[in-house]
Amino acid sequence: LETVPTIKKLRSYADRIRAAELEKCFQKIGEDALTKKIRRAVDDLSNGIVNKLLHGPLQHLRCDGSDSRTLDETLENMHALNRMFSLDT
Amino acid sequence: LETVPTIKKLRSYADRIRAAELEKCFQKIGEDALTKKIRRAVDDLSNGIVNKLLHGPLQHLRCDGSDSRTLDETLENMHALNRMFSLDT
Amino acid sequence: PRKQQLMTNLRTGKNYLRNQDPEKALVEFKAAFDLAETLGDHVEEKKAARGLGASLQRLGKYKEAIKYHSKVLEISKRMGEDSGSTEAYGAIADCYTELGELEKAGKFYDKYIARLQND
Amino acid sequence: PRKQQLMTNLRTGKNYLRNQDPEKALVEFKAAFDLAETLGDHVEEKKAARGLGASLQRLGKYKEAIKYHSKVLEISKRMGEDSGSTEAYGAIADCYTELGELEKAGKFYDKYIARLQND
Repeated sequence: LETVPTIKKLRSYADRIRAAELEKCFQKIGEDALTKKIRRAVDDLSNGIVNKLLHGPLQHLRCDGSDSRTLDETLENMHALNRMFSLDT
Repeated sequence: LETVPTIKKLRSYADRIRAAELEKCFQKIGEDALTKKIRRAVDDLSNGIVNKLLHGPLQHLRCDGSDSRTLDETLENMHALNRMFSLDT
Repeated sequence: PRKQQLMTNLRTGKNYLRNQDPEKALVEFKAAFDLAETLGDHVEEKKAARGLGASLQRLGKYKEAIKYHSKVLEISKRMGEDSGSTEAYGAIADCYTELGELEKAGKFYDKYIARLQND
Repeated sequence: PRKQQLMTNLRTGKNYLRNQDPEKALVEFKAAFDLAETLGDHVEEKKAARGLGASLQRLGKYKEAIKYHSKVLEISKRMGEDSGSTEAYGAIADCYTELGELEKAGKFYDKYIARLQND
């Protein structure tokens, strides 16, 4: 359960990057060329990349902690993610 | 230096995801609507998201190791990344 | 014309949300939601519910936000079409985290994580 | 017409690369590279060099791959336009890693990582 806030922070960290890059991309394409279909496909792309990249780390924050090795590892993963994505600041 | 192979593996892990999602996105947009400008903007988007997401973890694999705490942490980061992205398999 | 009004509300709501004005976004999404319910338009009702959830969340009204994010899941189930469900599970979990209900948050994160590799 | 031939070679090379056929890709990119050099077209020369580097890398010819990835950096420097440089640094580092030259690889990864937050 200690890892739950880290999940939230990592999600919003990634979503900020996604939203900023998406905005830039839409501006590059330009209002006129940006059809609904393209907007949808590009939005799916951005979600697809982020979701698939986050899958591993997030999964490793949610071990059931039934044996102590798993719990220790899960906490180590959490500490590493907090460090690497500066999630504590 | 032990962390160098992990950098390579994480890069190619992310690039496989990026390439697969990009391919799907281009197919959704369709040959006809896919102008050079759109292709370029979407390609930049996919690189932007991946690069910005990887920046933190990769940076934390490249500490100079001048003091031991840093080196220990760097190795912990490496182990966590190997676990979370299944990079050893 | 009501459908057109609905689409305008959705678009305006999204713009307000993007420009960090969740209060104004909320008004637009609420109008869109009511219209979509009246028209029985489940596709747009879902978008409005998602917008309402996101706006309420930005305003710190987590319990109400959960209500609308859950609505997204409910409509998806009813329509047998689950676009937006992954994000809804994640958003509900975020809200429970904010409310300090970590146990519930964990349960919803599990559902969210299990869906991340799908499309 | 030669410019058109060059563009065709590049496009075909990319397709071969995407379809996991680096040998055929190599031929196309080499033709494109020579044409671009003849024409003095540095923009396309860079694309061809990148394609050559990627193809050689897939074929396990890491030393030659480094040569062409370095060419990308060289052209960028000459043109004062650094698109593709981040990826070139990363690719060179990958090649050195494969060659077991981890020290050199680390140096190039540092340059690569330092550029990741740029656009």
